[in-house]
Amino acid sequence: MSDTIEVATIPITVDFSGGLEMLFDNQRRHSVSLPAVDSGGKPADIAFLISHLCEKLMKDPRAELFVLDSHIRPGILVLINDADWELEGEEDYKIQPRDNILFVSTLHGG
Amino acid sequence: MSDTIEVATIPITVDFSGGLEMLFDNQRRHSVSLPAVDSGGKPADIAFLISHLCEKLMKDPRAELFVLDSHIRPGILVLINDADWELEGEEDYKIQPRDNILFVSTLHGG
Amino acid sequence: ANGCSRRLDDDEFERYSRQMIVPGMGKEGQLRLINSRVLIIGAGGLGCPASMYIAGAGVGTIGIIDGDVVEISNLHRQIGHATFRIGLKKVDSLIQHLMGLNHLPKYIPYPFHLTPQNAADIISQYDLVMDCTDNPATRYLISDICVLLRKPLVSAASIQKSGQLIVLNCPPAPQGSLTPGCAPCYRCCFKKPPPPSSMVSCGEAGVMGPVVGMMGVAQAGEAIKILASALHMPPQSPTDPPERNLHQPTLLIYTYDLESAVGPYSFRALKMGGRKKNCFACGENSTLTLEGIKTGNPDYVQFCSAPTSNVNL
Amino acid sequence: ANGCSRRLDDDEFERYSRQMIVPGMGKEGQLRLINSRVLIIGAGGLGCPASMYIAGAGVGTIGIIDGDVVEISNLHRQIGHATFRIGLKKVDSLIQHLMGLNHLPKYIPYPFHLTPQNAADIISQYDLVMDCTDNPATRYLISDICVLLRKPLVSAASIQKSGQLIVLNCPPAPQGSLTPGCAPCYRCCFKKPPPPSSMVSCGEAGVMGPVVGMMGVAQAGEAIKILASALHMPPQSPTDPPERNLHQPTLLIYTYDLESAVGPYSFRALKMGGRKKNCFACGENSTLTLEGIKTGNPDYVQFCSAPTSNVNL
Ligand SMILES: [Zn+2]
Ligand SMILES: [Zn+2]
Repeated sequence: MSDTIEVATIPITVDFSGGLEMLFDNQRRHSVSLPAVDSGGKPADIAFLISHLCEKLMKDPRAELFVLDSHIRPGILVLINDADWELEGEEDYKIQPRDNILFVSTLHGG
Repeated sequence: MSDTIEVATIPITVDFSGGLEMLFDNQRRHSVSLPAVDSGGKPADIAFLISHLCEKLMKDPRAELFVLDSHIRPGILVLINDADWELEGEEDYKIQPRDNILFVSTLHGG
Repeated sequence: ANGCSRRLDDDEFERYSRQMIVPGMGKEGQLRLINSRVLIIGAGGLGCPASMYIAGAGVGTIGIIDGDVVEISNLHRQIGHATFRIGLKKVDSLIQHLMGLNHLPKYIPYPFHLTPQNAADIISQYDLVMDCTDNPATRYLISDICVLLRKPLVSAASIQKSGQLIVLNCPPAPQGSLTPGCAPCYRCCFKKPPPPSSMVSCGEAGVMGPVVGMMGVAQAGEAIKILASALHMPPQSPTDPPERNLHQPTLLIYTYDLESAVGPYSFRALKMGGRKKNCFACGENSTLTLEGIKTGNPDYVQFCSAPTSNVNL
Repeated sequence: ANGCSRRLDDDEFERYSRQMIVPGMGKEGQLRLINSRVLIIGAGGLGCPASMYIAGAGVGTIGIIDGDVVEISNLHRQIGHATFRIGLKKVDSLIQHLMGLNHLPKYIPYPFHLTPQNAADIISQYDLVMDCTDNPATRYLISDICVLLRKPLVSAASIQKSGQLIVLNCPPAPQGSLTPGCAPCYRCCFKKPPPPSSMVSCGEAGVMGPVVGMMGVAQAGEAIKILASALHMPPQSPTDPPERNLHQPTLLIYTYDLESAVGPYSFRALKMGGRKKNCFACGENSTLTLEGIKTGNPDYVQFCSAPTSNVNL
């Protein structure tokens, strides 16, 4: 039983926008099978997703453009199903199957 | 049993755009409970939806701006879940719960 | 147009530097723009902003066709004209503004309307056509000629608080070809015009400036990407990205609401079908020809004025 | 601004007729525009198209602030300038163009940059502010002043192939008020700036003209609807539409792809939260004041240059 739990994954889509796609193989949309629980057995939340993306999906060595001090870096918005993550519990939001998580860099040019 | 079938409805949203909303109380989005079958007992399709909208939802007497000869008038696109209805079987498409049907008038101004 | 036929001079380098450094654009994209010829049909609410960004980006040859003259009631939305140019032909007024913005492109004015008689001769001189017109008869004519001459077409329209945009016939395929993946023409997507009584022009029904402006700028954006990335050419290698949103193009609709801010329904992307087997213009058994069009077959005016009940939208 | 304070004259009637006949606009909306004062901060890639549609629509008083001069590398996207005006202050160059388009508005040039010292005096003269700037320090400054002076803010930004747009602080509520339904400020949505090393300007990173152009035109569209429909005023009656997308505004993001046509992901509407209880500027215990800002508290430059690891996006 514990075996099947450990391999269980949650299918989600992860999008990058506003330049962040450059860190992820220049691809704006990724289908991700996220382990349902983290190494400590806790259900997958956004914090876990972020570390998973850094370890498994990021192609660019400049991780500091995405995370700083193991949190998402200032100037990046996180959207859960197109709503600001502050409406959903931020890093503690529990990922649901078929969620869409969007990371978008805030822009300042004009 | 036939009683319950006759009152069964399909919940859908119907949107109007490009000026057509003027015919429907100036409202662009409507929640519609469509009877699951037409008066002849046939499952509800787009043709049935169109006659239902004309009878029940249209506030404007100018029905000819929406239907001509009991078909949708030329110059109106019908989109089923954001795809052209020609990709879905046109008038014969069987309405599914939570479908979004959009009627949009094609524009020519510039 | 071969993008590598010459070098950029210093003036061009400086003027276009801020778009050349955008990833995916580069010197190659810039040279493709410089070597391209774009025809803008209509110098009104769509054509003004569209032509400014086309000219600014450095498209090398820019034709503009419109028979109208500038009127004061144009100026709330037709931002390439000016009060002191009221009465001038719109093409001359607009080109005067564009020359000030960027004198490097070659501007070709056509101060008259597109007709079945002159359309093929004019359109044949260009690589890409932008439909910025205001009436369905001309829209069907433009599309038919673009099918026959195999020109990509960036089409937009706007009235009151609504706008629409679609890229058609790109990359162009031979008339009648039904190879899978052929892009549709205007008739594939909009088979029949609305009854004339349900149609109104921007002059009659009005239009908000930023609505038609958004669509005009978006048209320029689509044209620039097509030319800079050669999306109108057949894919050069199997490694080309398979999905360019062209074979089943997206119809973008913009709905502007005076009563609420931009929201989830302001922009909608609608998936259209591909080329239609039975399309009158590009389909399998099409009898449409350049000679026919020139001699009045089909009759565009009649096609767009088929009698119907007397309605008024 | 009271929309009914005077009549339209014949010139105005003719010039604005095509937008006055749009349903929901009317003479009342037009008079509200004529009686409105809009400040456009930045006369570059956003400010050029934004100001053209603001001027065309007939906003009565238009202030433009920018300290830069026109350069040749601006002209691919800054379509309100011209080659023969290179070296002029951007505000003078742009107002010259706008005067030609519509001489009826009063144009007020501020040929210098917005600073913590001058911001409140300038912004206090206007009904609505458009943030068309290019750096985060000024963006936070503008928002803070708009909170304190209770001005609605239409904010946009663009770089390379991306654009963003949001309407903030509309209708404005008193600083510290936490009545349900208060609209957020810029800091509520964008709490902290990115580390300076991850930021680049359009000059350094480049931008496609139609991308920044779309955002500028969209900004004008939002400003016009706010002023014409008085969306920045508290609802006048309980019958006012409850949902104006303002209390939890939409962040519109535009993604331009050089490799494919407009598609389902070109525009995305993101739902933001309302006013934040702990917001530094508009929240419950905010200590932000006009006097403080003028005397260097907060320090915007330092806030936007907090040291971080050495990165480069
Ligand atoms: Zn066709
Ligand atoms: Zn705030």
